[in-house]
Amino acid sequence: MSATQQEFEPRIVAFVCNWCTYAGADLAGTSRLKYASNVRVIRVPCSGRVDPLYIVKAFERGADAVLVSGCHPGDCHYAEGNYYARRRFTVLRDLLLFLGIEPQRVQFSWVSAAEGAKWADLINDLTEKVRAIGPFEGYKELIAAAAGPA
Amino acid sequence: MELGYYPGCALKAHATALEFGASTEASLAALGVELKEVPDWNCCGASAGHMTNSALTRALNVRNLALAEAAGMAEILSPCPLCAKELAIANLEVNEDPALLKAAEDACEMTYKGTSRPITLIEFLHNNRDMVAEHIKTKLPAIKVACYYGCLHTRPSLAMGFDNTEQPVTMDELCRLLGLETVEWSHKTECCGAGFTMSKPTVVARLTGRILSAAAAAGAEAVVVSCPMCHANLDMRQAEAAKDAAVDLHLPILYLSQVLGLALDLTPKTLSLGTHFVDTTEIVARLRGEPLPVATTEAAGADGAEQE
Amino acid sequence: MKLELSRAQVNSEWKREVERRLGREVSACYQCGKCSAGCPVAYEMFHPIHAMMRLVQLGRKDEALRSRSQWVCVGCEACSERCPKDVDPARLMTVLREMAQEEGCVNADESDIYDFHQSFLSSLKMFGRVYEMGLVSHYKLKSPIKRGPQDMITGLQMMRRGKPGFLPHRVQNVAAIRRIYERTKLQKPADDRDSD
Amino acid sequence: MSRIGVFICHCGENIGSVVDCPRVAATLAEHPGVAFATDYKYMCSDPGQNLIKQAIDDHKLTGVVVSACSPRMHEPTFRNAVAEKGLNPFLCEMANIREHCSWVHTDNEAATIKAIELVRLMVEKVKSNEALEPIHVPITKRALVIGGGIAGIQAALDIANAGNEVVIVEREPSIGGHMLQLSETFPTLDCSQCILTPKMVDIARHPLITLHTWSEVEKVDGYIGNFEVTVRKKARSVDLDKCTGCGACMQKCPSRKILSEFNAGVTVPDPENPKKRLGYRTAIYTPCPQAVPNKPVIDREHCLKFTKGKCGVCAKVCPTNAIDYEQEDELITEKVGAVVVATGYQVWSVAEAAKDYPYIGYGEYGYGTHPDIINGLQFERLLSASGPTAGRVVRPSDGKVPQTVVFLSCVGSRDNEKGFTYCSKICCMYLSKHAMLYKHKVHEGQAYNFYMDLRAGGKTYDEFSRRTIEEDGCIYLRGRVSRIYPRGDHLVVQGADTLSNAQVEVEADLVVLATAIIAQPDAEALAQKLRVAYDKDHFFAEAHPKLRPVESQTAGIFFAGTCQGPKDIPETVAQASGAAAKVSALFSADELEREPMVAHVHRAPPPVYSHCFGCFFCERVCPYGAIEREELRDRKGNLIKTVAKVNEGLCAGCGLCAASCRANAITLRGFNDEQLFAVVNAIGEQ
Repeated sequence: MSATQQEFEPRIVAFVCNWCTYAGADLAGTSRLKYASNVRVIRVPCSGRVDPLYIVKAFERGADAVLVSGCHPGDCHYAEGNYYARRRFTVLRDLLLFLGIEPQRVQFSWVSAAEGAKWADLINDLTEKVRAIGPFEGYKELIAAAAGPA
Repeated sequence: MELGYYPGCALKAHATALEFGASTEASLAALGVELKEVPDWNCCGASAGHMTNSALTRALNVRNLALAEAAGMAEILSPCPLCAKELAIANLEVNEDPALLKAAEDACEMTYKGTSRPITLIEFLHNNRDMVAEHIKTKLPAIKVACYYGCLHTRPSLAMGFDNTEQPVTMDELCRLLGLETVEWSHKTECCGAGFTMSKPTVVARLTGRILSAAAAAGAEAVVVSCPMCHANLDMRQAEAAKDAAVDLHLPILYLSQVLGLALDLTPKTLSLGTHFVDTTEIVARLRGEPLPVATTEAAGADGAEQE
Repeated sequence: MKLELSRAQVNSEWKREVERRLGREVSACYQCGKCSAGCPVAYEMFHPIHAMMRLVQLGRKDEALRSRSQWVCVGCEACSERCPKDVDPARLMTVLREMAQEEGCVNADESDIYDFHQSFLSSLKMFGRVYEMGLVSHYKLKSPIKRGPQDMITGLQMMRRGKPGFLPHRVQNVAAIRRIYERTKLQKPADDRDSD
Repeated sequence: MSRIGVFICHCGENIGSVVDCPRVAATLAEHPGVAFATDYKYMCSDPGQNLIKQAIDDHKLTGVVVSACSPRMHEPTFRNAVAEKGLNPFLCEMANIREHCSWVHTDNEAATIKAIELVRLMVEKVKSNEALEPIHVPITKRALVIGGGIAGIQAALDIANAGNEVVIVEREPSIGGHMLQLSETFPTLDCSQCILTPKMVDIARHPLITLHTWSEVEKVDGYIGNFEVTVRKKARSVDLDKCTGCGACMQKCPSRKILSEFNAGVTVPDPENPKKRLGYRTAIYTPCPQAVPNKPVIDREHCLKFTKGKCGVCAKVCPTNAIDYEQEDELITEKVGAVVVATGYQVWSVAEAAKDYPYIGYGEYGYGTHPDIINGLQFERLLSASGPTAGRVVRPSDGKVPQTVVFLSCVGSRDNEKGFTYCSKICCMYLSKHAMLYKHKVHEGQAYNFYMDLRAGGKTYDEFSRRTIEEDGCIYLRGRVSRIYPRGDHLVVQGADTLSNAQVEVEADLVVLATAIIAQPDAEALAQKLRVAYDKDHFFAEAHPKLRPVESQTAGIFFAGTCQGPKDIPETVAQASGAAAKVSALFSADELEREPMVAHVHRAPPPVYSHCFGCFFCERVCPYGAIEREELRDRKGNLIKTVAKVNEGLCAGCGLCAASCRANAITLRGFNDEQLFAVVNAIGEQ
């Protein structure tokens, strides 16, 4: 098991808001910070745009973890979007449990446009964390099924 | 009330600061505070330890803290701020860093949970100033004194965590509470040369010279201290200091515990006010509101003349 | 003075060791000199504190360890208290003092200070508490001609006042104290001067 | 069947050296729905763009994915490019394989695979992109300028001179700001008031400028082109129409011992009458004789009429009955199309306690309690002809002329422990000016300046500070000061000169602290009202540190001057003009084109009409009140149901509504469910 854990490269899907976290990730780039290549970023206008179903879908499609990241409280480009996002995900936790997805596979965080370093650390930490938890096997057969023409 | 007590070497009878020890114990007794000495305490290492081997110092002090903890003492009165500082720093370090705690525990063969805390005389009296106020028997006359804290009462602020680091006021407040008048002056927390009394007297003379002339310039008729080092340097080295600073100095150096004692009607003898280098007979007489005696003194550098 | 810098030196293992013991990166220091400005004994130093910090930044082990500065330091903590970058210069002094002893390069010009510390500690080691009479004699006997006459009068006057005491106070469990000494000895090269 | 074109950019070495671009192109060429895929060294260059245009023709592309740098960088570039070929710009998307890939990864294989997947995600998105038309909204050609300092004044004049209306809101009784308090200005030493007051008068006289002094912005609604601003006009207790500014009231006002904000709180003994001190103001006051408007306000905190209920002298002496004690605050609303924020700065105080911002203060400098330890602004007042001494340099304590003056740089600036990490930028220069002016006024005097680094970057700045040293003999000492304490009637300054490795002690008569330039204490609150970002020190954050220095992240809101960070006057004026130019450009069109990324509620022909069943949860979550109610009726006009409708003008496109709609009836254009699910689906493919 531990052997496979060594090779295991988690697939992490990140829904990030256009104004803070996406810009923060850009800053990490322009500052040439280095971090794990396991994350796939999906840009949305605001973390508040993220429908819980996207997250479930991501797991269904083989993600091992999902990250949702927006602006800091009070800094939301749309005033309060990130608050709604936050509330939504406190509710989502129960749903995840019900669906057999460990809640720690879903992380919510705040990264501002100025926090390139924080973004890099966030991705590294999350990657390590998920490596420790191991791959998400739950929906393997679903994935197999979906492997056909989707 | 009961209070853990770490006298430290300097205050133990027959040591340089015997006045400090005697007067502290006497006046606290008069305040109804029962001092419980930390069983079998050892020296804190003082400057020597601090200056040469921090691991040793840490272990020595953790031993004391552990002994106090075992004896159920949450607060340990350590009148000497040098001891207090060493205890406080050790406490801070081992509470922050488990590795350091482990090393110290192994070295002194004791375990320490980190529950006891050193407290200086100033801090203790200031925390209990209402109690002090109640016990005052005779308010002292409004004689101008300069409160000298020295470097260690407020530094390092992280460890001592008491009063304002740059502009301390607690000792002044206590002295005013006793009836004295305190002068605003510049050298409250300047260093006196501390541990260099023997090994680098020239430095001590230079630093104390500055401090004493500042106090004199501010119009102080005496300096109140709460530290054996400060006392040794300001009192014993006053002659050299005056020479170095090229000023005529004759400032009695009194311990806070001594002026407190006087306000509690304790006798100069109990407060061992007779063993200072700079003669104290006149200032003591004035403090007790007695007729001035004929200036009698054998102390070096002391020429009786009180006022400049 | 000319410093020939090398890559090896400015990134030396020694510099990292200093930083480890200091618990801070010395590059944080921007040499504002506020430490030296407030140092009560700066006038006694060839390298004031900020300069000592500078030597470490440049990895100048020898100059730093052999300097007098760390021994002249009174440990009043004013520098660290006011340091705008919290690089704790006072702590640096402690680190350099310990390293100097380990490496056996305590500056001989300040032997008075060093010997006094050592006499103090040996008295402590012997009794668990400091026996001032013993301490003073121990210190003076280390170089009787120079130190003997010092403070003769003061000494006499002290005795008249019953201080310092003639009889040592001792800790019951002196053995424990001795073992503390053994366990916290600075590991030092053979050529180092002994601590007692 | 969509025909997507994929274009992989090497960005020179930036991407090419880490990501195997040809391989990415080759792999994507095989991807279903991709009609053409290629790579090129610089896609953003002309040949690169032509490559894309050519491909659109040759391969009849229905969508384009450019995989290069961040869309925040070049999305507009490529969208315009495809638009030129008649392809709807919103059918072009970017995959970020530079900032998010090649620059942050070292393992070429992993980076290449990531790049392939990132591009694939965008391809899947573009497949379901829909052609969108930009939204057109009207523009109110009227600008609001918050703050009447030099930044606000410059911005207002530029905008007004371009022919558009301007509303200025200034919280003090007069415009002018800090610049009005300054004596001479570096590096040319022209008198600050002489160059500023004419501009202030222009403001007052300009037909297109409305001025609200003693007023503050209460609330900001709306969006670019269509803001609605609520302004609180604080009770002035003086009727501006009746008041002629004769000043009789100030002459007679009995409360004369109020520290003057204009004099930065500095007072000095009156040479005629040692018992009196100069520099105070009265309770009814104008900051200074050059005030605009030159009509007083009553400071109700100190006015006896309001504190004790008696007095009323000003009302008695006023020849035009302009005094009105009954006056109350008044809320007015102004419709504007753009906002320029020019709220300026404050100087930090080394005093011990402060609620508004966190700092410890400088105990070693006596917490600034000593009368002869003053800050830079106070020294300006002592130098200024309009100051309490009419320009004579004297000590606040005893009015004597200081023979030795010590200047300290970086008090609170560049001090992680007690102040702020940043450099206040102007101190080096103004201290060098102070030393020079002092020397010009006190020839026999000696100035010392403790500094850490002498920062004199700027046209003729270095020459200026050298003059202070070489011609006016100011002694510069490189080091911080550890302590200042009184000795006799002098101040002992204990510092260091790290250049000579020495401790230095100067016995000074006067000490001037260059305390940090800090953001206004209420900057955070204003930022919330305006929905603009601010940095850790509460200075407002520009949209891009290099390429969009005067714009905020919020469209239609611009910054000018020190509210965005410490600056000197030339920089402030330049930025103000820049902001004004942005506003004028915005106002040059009658309509505003906005990206059509807005929400949309489902509509369909009868019998469906709409999936929306009218729970109006969207209405609750929308931060912009963009959700309206629409009654759907059949042909006969019978009400079928009331459903949600989006006001595209107000909608900012956050998508909160879409994410919270229970019926999936509302969606966000450009980021609709279909697109995002397509992207998430693509995650699976390896």
